Amino acid sequence: MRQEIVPIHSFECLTNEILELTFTSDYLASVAKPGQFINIRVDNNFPLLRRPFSIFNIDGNKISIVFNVIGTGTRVLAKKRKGDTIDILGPCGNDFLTFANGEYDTAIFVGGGIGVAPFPFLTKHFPSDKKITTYLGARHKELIVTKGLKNVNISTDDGSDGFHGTVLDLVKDDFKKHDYGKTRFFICGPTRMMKAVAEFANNRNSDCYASLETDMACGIGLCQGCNIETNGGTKKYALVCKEGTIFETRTVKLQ
Amino acid sequence: MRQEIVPIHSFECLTNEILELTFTSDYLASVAKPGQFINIRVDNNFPLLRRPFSIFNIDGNKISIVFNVIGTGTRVLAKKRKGDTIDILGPCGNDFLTFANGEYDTAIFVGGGIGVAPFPFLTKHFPSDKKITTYLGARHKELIVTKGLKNVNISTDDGSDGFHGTVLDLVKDDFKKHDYGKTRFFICGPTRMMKAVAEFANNRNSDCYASLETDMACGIGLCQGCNIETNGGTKKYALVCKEGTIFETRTVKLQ
Amino acid sequence: MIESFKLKNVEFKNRVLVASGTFGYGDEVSDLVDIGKLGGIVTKSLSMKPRDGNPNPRITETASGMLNSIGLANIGVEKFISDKIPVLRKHNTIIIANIAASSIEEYCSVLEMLEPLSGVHGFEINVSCPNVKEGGLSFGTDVKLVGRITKELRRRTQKPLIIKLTPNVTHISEFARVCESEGADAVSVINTLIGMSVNINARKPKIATTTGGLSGPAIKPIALAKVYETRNAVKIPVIGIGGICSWEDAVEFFIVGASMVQIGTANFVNPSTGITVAEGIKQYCQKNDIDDVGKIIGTLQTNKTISIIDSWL
Amino acid sequence: MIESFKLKNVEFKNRVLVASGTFGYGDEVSDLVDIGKLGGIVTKSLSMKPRDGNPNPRITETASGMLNSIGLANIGVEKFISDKIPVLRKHNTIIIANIAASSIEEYCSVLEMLEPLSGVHGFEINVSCPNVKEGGLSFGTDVKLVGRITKELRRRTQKPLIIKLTPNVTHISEFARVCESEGADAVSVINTLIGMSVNINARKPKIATTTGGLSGPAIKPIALAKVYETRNAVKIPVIGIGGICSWEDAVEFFIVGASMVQIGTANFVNPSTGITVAEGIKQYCQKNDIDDVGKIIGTLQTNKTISIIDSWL
Ligand SMILES: Cc1cc2nc3c(=O)[nH]c(=O)nc-3n(C[C@H](O)[C@H](O)[C@H](O)COP(=O)(O)OP(=O)(O)OC[C@H]3O[C@@H](n4cnc5c(N)ncnc54)[C@H](O)[C@@H]3O)c2cc1C
Ligand SMILES: Cc1cc2nc3c(=O)[nH]c(=O)nc-3n(C[C@H](O)[C@H](O)[C@H](O)COP(=O)(O)OP(=O)(O)OC[C@H]3O[C@@H](n4cnc5c(N)ncnc54)[C@H](O)[C@@H]3O)c2cc1C
Ligand SMILES: Cc1cc2nc3c(=O)[nH]c(=O)nc-3n(C[C@H](O)[C@H](O)[C@H](O)COP(=O)(O)O)c2cc1C
Ligand SMILES: Cc1cc2nc3c(=O)[nH]c(=O)nc-3n(C[C@H](O)[C@H](O)[C@H](O)COP(=O)(O)O)c2cc1C
Ligand code: FES
Ligand code: FES
Repeated sequence: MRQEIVPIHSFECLTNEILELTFTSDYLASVAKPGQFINIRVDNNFPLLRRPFSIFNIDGNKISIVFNVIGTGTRVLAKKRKGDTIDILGPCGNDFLTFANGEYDTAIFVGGGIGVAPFPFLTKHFPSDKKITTYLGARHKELIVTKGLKNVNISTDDGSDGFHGTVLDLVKDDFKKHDYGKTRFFICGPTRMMKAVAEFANNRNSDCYASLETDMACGIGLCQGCNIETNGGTKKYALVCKEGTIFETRTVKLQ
Repeated sequence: MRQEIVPIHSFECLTNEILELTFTSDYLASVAKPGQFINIRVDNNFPLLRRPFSIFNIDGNKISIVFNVIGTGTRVLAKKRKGDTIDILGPCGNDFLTFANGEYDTAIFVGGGIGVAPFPFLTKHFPSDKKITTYLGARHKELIVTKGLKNVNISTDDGSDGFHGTVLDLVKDDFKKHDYGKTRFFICGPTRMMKAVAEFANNRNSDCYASLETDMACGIGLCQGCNIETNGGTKKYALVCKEGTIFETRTVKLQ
Repeated sequence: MIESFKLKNVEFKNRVLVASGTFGYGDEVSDLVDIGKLGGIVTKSLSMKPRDGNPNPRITETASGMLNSIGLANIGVEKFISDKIPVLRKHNTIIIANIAASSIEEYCSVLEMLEPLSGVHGFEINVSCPNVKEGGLSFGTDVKLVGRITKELRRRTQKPLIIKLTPNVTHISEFARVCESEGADAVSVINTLIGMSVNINARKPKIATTTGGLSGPAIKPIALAKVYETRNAVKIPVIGIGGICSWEDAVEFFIVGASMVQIGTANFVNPSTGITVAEGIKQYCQKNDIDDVGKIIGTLQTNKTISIIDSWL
Repeated sequence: MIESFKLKNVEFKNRVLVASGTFGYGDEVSDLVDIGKLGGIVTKSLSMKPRDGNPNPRITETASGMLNSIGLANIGVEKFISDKIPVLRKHNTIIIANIAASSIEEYCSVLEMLEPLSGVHGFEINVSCPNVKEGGLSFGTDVKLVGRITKELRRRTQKPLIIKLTPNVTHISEFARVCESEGADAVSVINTLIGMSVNINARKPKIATTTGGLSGPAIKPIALAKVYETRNAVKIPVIGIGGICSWEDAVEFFIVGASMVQIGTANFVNPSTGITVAEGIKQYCQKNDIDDVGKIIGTLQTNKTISIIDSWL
């Protein structure tokens, strides 16, 4: 893990609402794993705290993240230009690949909204002996990003793209039509969506690995601010930034 | 006086250190007078308070200011681009032209560092029956801006441009060589320089009008934070933002 | 949609006022701000005699805040009556005269001069002033003195009497309680926090008086906690003040229990903040089918399963 | 150039420590930060039994600051001794154990367990904890209890004893005085300020415990004023804490009278802040021909012509 000041290589609009920001870092490119995140200081003074972003892709020494503008930090980030620098700290958190091996046929990726972020990088490095099916859900079509994904099924709340409904409805619908064999779920998105999808997966006796999101002050285990209640472990709480962000959903209380 | 969100029309580097920012405002262009200032909210959140800048020039509906990066606010301002908007409040303060008429032959303009800012606009509108001689002093040559000025004499602390020494030394030197007849001084710059020049002027029985600088929270008379001690008026203090920024130097305590 | 709020016999058209010392006497910015849209104006603190105020520098910026030590520079109550009240009368809004003093007698005298005037609708008492008899210690940190001030002023006015509390105390609720029991109609929470800032090159304080009052967004979390503590201690209305810049900020104060809010430092940045806040609150209520802003007040849902003893920081 | 500072029998290689609760036990970031360059590490508060801490959410950002209510989640003193001290010993820096407790007896027992260990060089006592016997009121707001805690702990340790004061009181200097007279070697000023923040959509507090502790640049002006007040009241060293992000911030604290400083929230943003601050101070001194950082301490030049009675805000 390192703190680095890195130059922005490019900015691209993936949709009208989603931006892909690419920067250069030899170090990060050489060590980061799918599912890990980086913590960005978007500006010198304001906001105070870093903002966590999943690694969306790594290509050579180019690392990219995707985001949409929802508040102060992402607004500042969206104003950066090619050639500006950003202050990053990472890679943080555990990675999806640790949970990729095992006895199952199809890996089911479910991304809700900007929760799609870790999946392209994961797709790229996923064990090639597994099939992958991807489900994306979002409020509307401008929040749908399919770049770098395989076998994508789309749902939107307003029906502007793909299936009209929630991503869980889409999954259920699709599972009726196809036989994916033994499955394992890898999910990321709003907690409510993850809770619902995890229940579905666990009910089918599939393991479900979720990348969780909480407010974070440090992202590296210093502040103990990112706790989540565990399900009957030895400790009452786990730290999302350090012990996660990826947890098997039966081990934590999603709420 | 109005608060407006205005578009940035252009950015120009006048020297390696001094930027000219031009924006568009029909209203301001129609009412602002030389010596007045505008108060800029450089960003939505940080820094909290507006930053005051003298009007450097008005051309049609284009208004410009000049500045160098010295801290948080000017750093943010320097990152703006053509097409971005800024939030301005103005025009604020009194104007130099109120003090331009009278019985004297030559108007002596003295600008210290970025204190040159109000003089181009003042030069443009100065009563044509007066002669103008301008003196600029700065630490080094990258802080010297002559755009829009008349009969300019330059001094720098390090000798990198013009006379090697303070601007007061330059004035004294030049006054020995020329006869400017009856003079009136119009000055702007660091307080210490203004104090010295004002003494010189007042000793010659010249009126001296100085545009003062203090920290300001509001710039419009609400906070009472910008006080300066007066010289035996009915009130102990005057508000620089509202009763000034321009004062005859005998009426206030420069320190 | 009901925006108004009634305090004693005075009706405020909405719940957003501008705070003392941050809006002059309402006549500085009448070209910038449509003052008739404000719930009310709290005047700069008025003392018996005019006050020049403190030497410069009087203000300095801090992270998301500012320090000030204006020294209650004001024109004095007589000049206020002769020069400002005629102007203030023209504004279609409520005028609350804020009073500062260095003795209980002075508080009483200033209030007595203003009480008969119809241009003054109520009083806010700034108790963050040095008590000359006690060598300059602030009235506002002595619960007995705050009680006595309230009692003496209450006897002298039929108009709304609001005591403005200082946050620089251990338990602000004790102060609110004594104000309530001595007959105050409301308390304003909070005045500025004591702070300082240093010019490291000169090794001098950045404001002439060494310490000053901290205000602005930086103090909003503290102000919210103080309003919440006060609201849980008294039944009289609490007026929330501290770092409010937007309608969202104001709604936070309403939710924790403020009945009205005041805008201070934000006026320096956007003089029309009071109006945009009032309009934002109205729109928020309309969108959420809330027919009276009052229905938001004190609606905070706390986690009842956490006891005080468990809630270590 | 002398950077070091001696407190009782312990020599800190420089005057910059990392604050309790913001640097774990020093083992989280040893790959990111060269810990040997820090003046010292103050550990997360330790209690007798391990503590799970509070439910989530525990933190939220505010303007130039943050609120936290971690609930003193910690591994307990026994596990600290068995698991952490061996690791901490390897760092070439001073280790100050911070102790939290809900009774005076618990403070004493934790300290007694740590006193014999050479891996612990001194103690900082967190008195911002709820006193279970008094229904959860904080020890830190009761001057008698702070005195008793100091007295009891002083009898039990030969090592530096630092009491960490809460700013949530009217006169912090009263607390510093009692610490001094009961034998404390230093006081740390300040812990967090009580604050809150509201999610207006859910109408819920943004942290589970409703109120939490405010820290970060927002509180720096308040912390400076508290350090200044404390320094003028006692002769024992004051350790300045609150919003320090840069060496310039640290120098402000030195000038108002802090003998050492601690870095808290800034560690979350830049884990190596402590080191950049220490290096910045060194360079500042070298540039200005100051041969001992100690020569900056308490050098504030105030405006003596302004009396307290005149210094109204
Ligand atoms: C491990 C991790 C990985 C992440 N990866 C990504 C990513 O790849 N791309 C991306 O766009 N975002 C990602 N996020 C979320 C991202 O960090 C937040 O969107 C960002 O911090 C918001 O910052 P802001 O300053 O713009 O918003 P703020 O100003 O902090 O918040 C603005 C508003 O949005 C609300 N808000 C804040 N965060 C969220 C949230 N997560 N969901 C819903 N509402 C919220 C706030 O309550 C507030 O009302 C990730 C978060 C975590 C913890
Ligand atoms: C009426 C008026 C008109 C002005 N016109 C102009 C103008 O046309 N062009 C221009 O560039 N500036 C002008 N200024 C000064 C300008 O407002 C300040 O430079 C600006 O506020 C600095 O903001 P900042 O956030 O970049 O610096 P800050 O972060 O606020 O300060 C950075 C550092 O610089 C120091 N500093 C701040 N202000 C000054 C100062 N004025 N002189 C010396 N040191 C200072 C601070 O103490 C601090 O150490 C004017 C000021 C006034 C009052
Ligand atoms: C420059 C300035 C002057 C002030 N003057 C007064 C005053 O005269 N009387 C008073 O009761 N409060 C005064 N205050 C305090 C404000 O009314 C308000 O309580 C405080 O600033 C907190 O609110 P804010 O964070 O919105 O500014 C003043 C505040 C500032 C910033
Ligand atoms: C997340 C967090 C946890 C903290 N935990 C402790 C603690 O366990 N014990 C303690 O004495 N102080 C604790 N503090 C207070 C800090 O040590 C420090 O006094 C305070 O944050 C002010 O400094 P800062 O503004 O630099 O953060 C904590 C602060 C934060 C932000
Ligand atoms: S975010 Fe600080 S410990 Fe996880
Ligand atoms: S800057 Fe506020 S009154 Fe002058």
